[in-house]
Amino acid sequence: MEFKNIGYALLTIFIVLNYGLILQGVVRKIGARVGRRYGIRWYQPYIDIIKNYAKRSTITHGVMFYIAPVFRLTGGIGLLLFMPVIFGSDIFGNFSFAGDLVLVLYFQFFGILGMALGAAESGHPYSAIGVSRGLSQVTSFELPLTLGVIAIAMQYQTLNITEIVAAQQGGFMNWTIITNPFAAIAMLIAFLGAMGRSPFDVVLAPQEIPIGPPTEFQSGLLGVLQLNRAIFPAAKLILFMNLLFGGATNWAELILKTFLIYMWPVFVGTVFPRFRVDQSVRWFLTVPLIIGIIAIILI
Amino acid sequence: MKEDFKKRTVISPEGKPIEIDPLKDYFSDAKPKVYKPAHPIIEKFANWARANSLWVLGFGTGCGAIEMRPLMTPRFDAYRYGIQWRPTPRQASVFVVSGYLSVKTLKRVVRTYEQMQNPKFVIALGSCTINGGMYWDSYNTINRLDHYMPVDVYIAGCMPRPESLLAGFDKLKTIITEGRGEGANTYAEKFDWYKANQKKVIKDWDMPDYNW
Amino acid sequence: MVKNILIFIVLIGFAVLLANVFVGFKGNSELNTLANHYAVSGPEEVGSANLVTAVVVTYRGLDTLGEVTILFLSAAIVSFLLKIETSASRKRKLRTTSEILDTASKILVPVTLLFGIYVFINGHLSPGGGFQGGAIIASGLVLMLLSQPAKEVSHKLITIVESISGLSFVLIGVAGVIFAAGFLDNTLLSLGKFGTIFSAGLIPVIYIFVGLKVGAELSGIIANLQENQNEV
Amino acid sequence: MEKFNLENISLVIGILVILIGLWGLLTQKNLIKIIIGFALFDTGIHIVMVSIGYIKNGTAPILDNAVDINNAANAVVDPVPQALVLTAIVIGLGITALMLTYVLKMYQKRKSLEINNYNDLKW
Amino acid sequence: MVGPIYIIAVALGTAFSLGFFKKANVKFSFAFMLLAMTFMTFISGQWLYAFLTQQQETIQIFTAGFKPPFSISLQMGFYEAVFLSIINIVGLLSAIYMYDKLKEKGVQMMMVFVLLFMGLNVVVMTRDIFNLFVFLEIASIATAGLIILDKSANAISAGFKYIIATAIISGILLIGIIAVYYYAESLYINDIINSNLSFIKGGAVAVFLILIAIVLELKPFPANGWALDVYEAAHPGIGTIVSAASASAVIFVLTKILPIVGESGYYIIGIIGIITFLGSNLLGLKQNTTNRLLGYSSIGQIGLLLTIIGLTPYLGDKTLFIAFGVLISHALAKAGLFWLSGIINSKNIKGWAAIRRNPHLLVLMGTFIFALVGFPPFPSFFAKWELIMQLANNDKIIWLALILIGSFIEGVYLFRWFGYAIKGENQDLPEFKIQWNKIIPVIIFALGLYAIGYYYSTLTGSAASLNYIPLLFILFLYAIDFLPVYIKNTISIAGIGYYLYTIYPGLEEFNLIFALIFLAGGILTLLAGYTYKGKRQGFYPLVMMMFAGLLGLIEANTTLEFFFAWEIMTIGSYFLIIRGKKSMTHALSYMLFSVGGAYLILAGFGLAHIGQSSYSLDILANVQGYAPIIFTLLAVGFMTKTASIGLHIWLPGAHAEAESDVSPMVSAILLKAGVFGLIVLMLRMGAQSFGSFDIYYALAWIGAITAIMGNMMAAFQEDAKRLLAYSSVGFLGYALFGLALMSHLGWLAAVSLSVIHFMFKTLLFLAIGGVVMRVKTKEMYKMGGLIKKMPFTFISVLMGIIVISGVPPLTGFGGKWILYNAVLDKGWFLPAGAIFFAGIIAFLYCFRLIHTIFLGQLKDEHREVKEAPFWMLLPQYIILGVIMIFSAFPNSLLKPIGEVIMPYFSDGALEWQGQLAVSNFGYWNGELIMYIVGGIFVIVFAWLWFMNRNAQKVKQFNIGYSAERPSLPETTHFAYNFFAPYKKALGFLVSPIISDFWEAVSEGIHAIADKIRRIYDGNAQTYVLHIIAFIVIFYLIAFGGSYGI
Repeated sequence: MEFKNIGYALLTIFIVLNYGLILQGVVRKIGARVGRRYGIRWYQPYIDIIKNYAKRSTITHGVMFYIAPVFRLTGGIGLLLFMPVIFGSDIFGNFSFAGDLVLVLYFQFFGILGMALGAAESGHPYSAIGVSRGLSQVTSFELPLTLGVIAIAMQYQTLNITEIVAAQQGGFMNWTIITNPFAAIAMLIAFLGAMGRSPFDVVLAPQEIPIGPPTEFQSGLLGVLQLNRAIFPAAKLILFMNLLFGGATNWAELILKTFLIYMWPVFVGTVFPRFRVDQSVRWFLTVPLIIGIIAIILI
Repeated sequence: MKEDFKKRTVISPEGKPIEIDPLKDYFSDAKPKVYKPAHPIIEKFANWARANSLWVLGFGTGCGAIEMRPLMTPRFDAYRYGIQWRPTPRQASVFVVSGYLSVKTLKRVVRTYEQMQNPKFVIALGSCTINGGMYWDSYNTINRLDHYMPVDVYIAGCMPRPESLLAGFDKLKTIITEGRGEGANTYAEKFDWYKANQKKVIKDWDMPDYNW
Repeated sequence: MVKNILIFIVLIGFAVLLANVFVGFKGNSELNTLANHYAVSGPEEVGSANLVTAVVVTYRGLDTLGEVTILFLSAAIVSFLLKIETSASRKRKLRTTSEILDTASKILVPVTLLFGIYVFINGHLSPGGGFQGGAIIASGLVLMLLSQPAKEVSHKLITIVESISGLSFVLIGVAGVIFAAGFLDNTLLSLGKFGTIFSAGLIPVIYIFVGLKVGAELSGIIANLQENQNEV
Repeated sequence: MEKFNLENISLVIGILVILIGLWGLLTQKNLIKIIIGFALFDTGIHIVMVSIGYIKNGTAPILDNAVDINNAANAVVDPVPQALVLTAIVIGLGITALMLTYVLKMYQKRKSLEINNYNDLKW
Repeated sequence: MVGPIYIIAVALGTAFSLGFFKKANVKFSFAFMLLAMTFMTFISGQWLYAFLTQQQETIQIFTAGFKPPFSISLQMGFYEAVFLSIINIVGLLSAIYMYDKLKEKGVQMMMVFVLLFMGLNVVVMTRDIFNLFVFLEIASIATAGLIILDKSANAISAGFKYIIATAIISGILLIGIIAVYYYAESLYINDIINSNLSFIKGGAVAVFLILIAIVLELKPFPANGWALDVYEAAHPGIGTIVSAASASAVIFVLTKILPIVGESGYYIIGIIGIITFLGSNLLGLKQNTTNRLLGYSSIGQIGLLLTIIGLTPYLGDKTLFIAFGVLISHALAKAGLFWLSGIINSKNIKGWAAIRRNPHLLVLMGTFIFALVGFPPFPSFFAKWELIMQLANNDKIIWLALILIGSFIEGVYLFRWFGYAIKGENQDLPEFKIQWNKIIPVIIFALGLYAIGYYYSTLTGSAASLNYIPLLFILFLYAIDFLPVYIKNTISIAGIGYYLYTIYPGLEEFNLIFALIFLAGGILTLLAGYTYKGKRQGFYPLVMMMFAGLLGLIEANTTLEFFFAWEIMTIGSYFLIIRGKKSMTHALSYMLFSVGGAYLILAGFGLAHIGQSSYSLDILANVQGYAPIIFTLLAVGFMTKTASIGLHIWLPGAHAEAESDVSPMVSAILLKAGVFGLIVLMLRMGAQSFGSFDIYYALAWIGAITAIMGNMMAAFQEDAKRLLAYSSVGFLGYALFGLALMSHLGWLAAVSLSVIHFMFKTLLFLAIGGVVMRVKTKEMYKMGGLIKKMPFTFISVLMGIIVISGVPPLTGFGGKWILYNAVLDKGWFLPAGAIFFAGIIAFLYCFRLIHTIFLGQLKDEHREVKEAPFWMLLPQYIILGVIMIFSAFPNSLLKPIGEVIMPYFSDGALEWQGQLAVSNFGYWNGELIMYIVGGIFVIVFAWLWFMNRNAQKVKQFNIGYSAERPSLPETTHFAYNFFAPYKKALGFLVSPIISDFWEAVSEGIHAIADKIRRIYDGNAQTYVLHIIAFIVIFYLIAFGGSYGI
């Protein structure tokens, strides 16, 4: 590892952060347009973040409350940095030499755990309820995801993401989604859960448990969480792109592909109403699980 | 006072009695602070952001609340102005008090207001918040909201239409952009006065002076 | 009823078993080697005209010691169990005896006792022996108690007779180990002339003690049982 | 008929007495009758023992005038079972005495001779 | 030397003379009697000594100066001397024990007492069958007399039943004798043997009658109702005599008689024995009456002895060793227990809780119970071991199984009883006082058990190398138990440390790894012991016993050493577990699973020994046949300790109820013994399958399901320690899975996970133990917000759960990563999916643990709670330091482990480039990850801190609560039933099917036992009927109607 890698990493973070924020705005805009509204401005997320940082006062419930956003953002950034973002690029390969797919899968939990701890520290019962729901849901969609990952790793005989991407080069017929459709479907369904959009958004459930885990977060703390909300989904999109859709050799391809992938949860979310936790848990452990098992059997 | 907030004695695991004064032990009783605006250039930029990102906490106790919902619909679509709804006072910056306030509700309104972070803005919706409206002589409602907390924008009417609401938000934006939205600081500066007013009407005062 | 049928079936099975035990029994036409030895060498070795006595007292003397012990045990247990704890305030309702019984017993009891003594003294010559004699003595006591139910039997006397005779038996046995060929060896005393009263070595001595002991033990048992009779 | 020898008849009688004794012991409910059953059982065994030792045309194993001392081996019955039976009888006597004593004591405690009244200890 | 005949003379003389003292001083009479008993003991002891040291020849004693068969003869040989010694010592000590009773009841009973022992002595010595009958009668009648010692109504009716039954039995014996006399023409046993009666028509049946009568004297099931009544009603001292002395004598008689019967006799005895053993122990299950329970156990033990005698043809020259080991353990232990029951004076076993008032009595009781069940270091252990080995060697698998089942059932009720004694809750406990004359015999027998046990271990060739140093250390700790805790703790730590230091150079490979886990772990957890004040009576010997066992496992080279250590460990851990609160039932189920598991191991070792001359553990590597069965038996046996699914139900309660510093010992350290066992097993036996069915695949699934179920159960617990306990269940599932993979990476994962699990589970249990110590509750929902009160503990727990959940950058991730790679290597994907599912479920309980205890709302009563004591924190932070090192430099942990595994599995080994590990599939650089994550974390944190340095600290109710505010922390802390929706969705998976299953099994067996024991209806006639029927049935079995009329 050389120090220039740090610089490259900062560059990646910067690009992905902006991309994530814009993506957020654009997607919400699209959602509004579908609902025949004009919708927010595409740069609204920027304003929101600035506004939150511009808050003058902050309260804190304790050390963990304070550290939670740090955990969360570290988790998001780490996830991003442990993946090769652009295939074949030294600059945007980031720290993917530190670990493989397993690291990436497990590093997702870093942020989740930290956030959960902070939310709990706030002492707000609704935060805790949100965490309970969130963790329950995470456990259930991880199973098809894991099965899909195993299937893919076996398909390519490696856990190295770069190599997985490399194996998919040369046209869309080499993409995993074509070559290993069951694994891909299982993972894509799990992806719905991972993105936390409707119908699997009971974790946040605005108004019911105000907004779940981050209920007590405000001002700068919320700003950090918002940064993560930009980076983390983008990172996940990149991961799925790398695993299922042949990765990206340049930023344009990356933006196009991830945008299209993002449409999948958006569409589903627009169409389906919310599941209760027990429903979603049961659902994840039936249909996607069976698909995942089929994927495994078909290896 | 609610039974739960009275002083009580519990026995610690070691068997020692512990005096609990819930109001002191469970609630912070720090006074609110006045926050100086930052350097004008930064402040100006910040105010622009604040004005364009109005996160609303709707306090729908009165009939006026019904007029807020249409703002989210395609017809009025308040989102395009950067207005969004937030379910928790911690994250909201605009407090919309809609309609008459009974004494009992006032207590909640004050508490909620105090839980919002500086800077924060208040929109009072409907005639009742201005002068009591049709409840002006009621034994149990307050007549003027701005005796109890600084109000940035009043929207008159009974009921005010969603359009008026939008106009009110627009007005608020202007106020913020011009740097006049210092209600939170005003509240802190004139804290004693506001508290005295509040305590005058709220007879069973059973909370700390400032609800963090 | 079902139980009785079950018992019946089991007993049938047991009968079959017993039948099979003796299925090989064909009767004896002559003595087996062991008995033959007793019959042939018994008179010389032991000097007792009564072969059964020879076997009982000498050849199988340890059995006899055991037998005496069993009676002793029974007597001890009976007396332990039936010990009257509160003798002072005890009331007994006893049947009165008839004149005939009373008179007859006065004559018969001494005769019976004497007969008993005769039987055990002559145990090596004629049918009978210590046990038989002892039993006869005890039956004399029964007769006496029948006629005089309220009579107190001296337990102390019984115990002393019992103990002394028992102890003597053991000592004689030990003497055999020390002075002769083994425990209860008969030849400690000379065998004497075959068929006379002072013959057969120790047998008459032992049988006297056995007789006394058995008599005492049985008397003790009887007395104990009788004393518990008609207790209020 | 070979089977109807004296010894065979007494053997069978002995066995029958054993069985009858057992039957009584097993079916009677009165404690005294049970003891009588046992006594029968015991007696049956004694009969069997004596029958076993019988020699055809033998006489009592006492070498008195009736038996020639030199021909004793051919004239007398087996003395061993007789000695054994003597011992067995005494033992039986001791046991019977004990049984009676126990029953007496049991009766004194509970005033009942019914065996079913003494089932306190079980399982 | 004094001739044996003087035994008779002295006894009789004494008995007859006692009559003189009737009215005299009773004390004098007693002294007289005691003198006689002493003399009898002296004679037998002197002969025994002569046989042992001077090569004394067996002698014959002729009575009346004639040689047998014409007269009665006695024999005095080595075995006679042994049995006489046992009988007379029991007699002497019984006399001392019953001093006050005998004194109170007067001289008659003293006579009876002496005569009883005279009878038993002659029974042993005599060689004449009729004489045998006479003296058996003496013994019976004397026993009948002693039964009524109390003159209570129950005793008398029991005595009556006893007389009737024995009279019938002796009548049958008499019929047999007379018939034998007819057929064999002699009463001398040697003559009878020579006449081969088995081949004579009728003779065989006659002999059978004798045999069955002798067997009936031993009270075989079910013809033994009378004996049970006696045990129940009679004075405990009588119970001792009947069960220890009389039974020994009759057993000896049986061995005398058996040659007459010939081969078929063994067969019948064996069948009767095993039926008795099983039946009697089964019925023992339902007993609550102390003496009756002891009675069932006595009969059961005699049944076992009968079985052993019956198996003589297969056991060969080992029979004696085995039978005597069982007999002496039974005699001493049963005598001791009967005597104890006389001291405690509680009819019901629940009343034995009173014994706790005197811990030394408890030690004695424990000694006897463990000796009965066959734990080391008692002779029964070695006997049972030898028995199983020989049976297996002769292919008597069914017998082996039945014996183990019977032993297990016996263990159930004995340990239930013991549990009541240690932990039973009973309000009105009987008072008791200890008299010197009652306690001394008990102590002598307990010491005797240890001494004979030691002697026995020297007789067992393969056990000669057993390491007794740790056991001596335990003894030493027991001796200094009166010292305060800090001294004992220091000594213990020093002891372990020193021992580790001495054995360290000799350790290698897995032994080294596990020695470090066991011993270093021991030191760490013992550090927490400094927290305790006062004496902590009995704690240290037990801890050391467990560690001694663990150590023994590591040092074991032979199967016997291994099993010995395994059992020692079980004893120690059992006591540690039962020390906890409300731990009675848990400790019992722990013990039962342990005993059951141990028997499986025993059976496995036994089968492995078929055709082997060596006892080395390496014989597992080349077993002759039965390989898959051996493997399964051993694996399941070890899995009872790793608490795999189905065998786990003992664990949660046991671990949760244990003391704060015991929980980590039993959870973090003890469970590894199972892993170690599995490693030892798998290394040697390699791949195993039933036909085409791969056992390892099944193991992998068991591991996976264990992991899922353990973790899910953990997520639904309300009790913090229970949660951790279930978490252990789950984690050991991973380890099992890893081992089952049988590949380099699989083992690397399993072993490293074991190490890691040891660390974080110690950490967590100590941390939670500290919390529980402070807040005095284990219910998590009653805590909350403790982070402010116990920040250091919080940090430990936080690190602990990060390790558990396997989140990078801490070392838990390493294990997960290796497991992934291992699975991909192996290709077992479905169980792998399950394993990873389990890993994710771990998040649920991890979060719950930290949230409900440390975060959320602080409770009123915990406002003044202090941080955990220093000595609790110290080991935690030591571990934390090690965890951080392993996290940053994973190769410091993984590389050595990998090298250990290398010789066995070399394919797919990791390749190390500095801290970068490369596998066939992927790579992982722990150090770099640590830096990257740390770097990002620090930067973000610094920035945030800069932004919000002036944040207002608020208190716990300052939350946005829909314009309201909370009023009580209890109602605001969301903790109870935390994962309610998850339970709603998947709760059906954790419905207690397994505990229901075991409960149903147990209840079913108890119900059967209850039904069967109704045959003992308390009626003497029924008992006689049983006897007759028993004879008839076994007659039919033995002869099958071959001689039908």
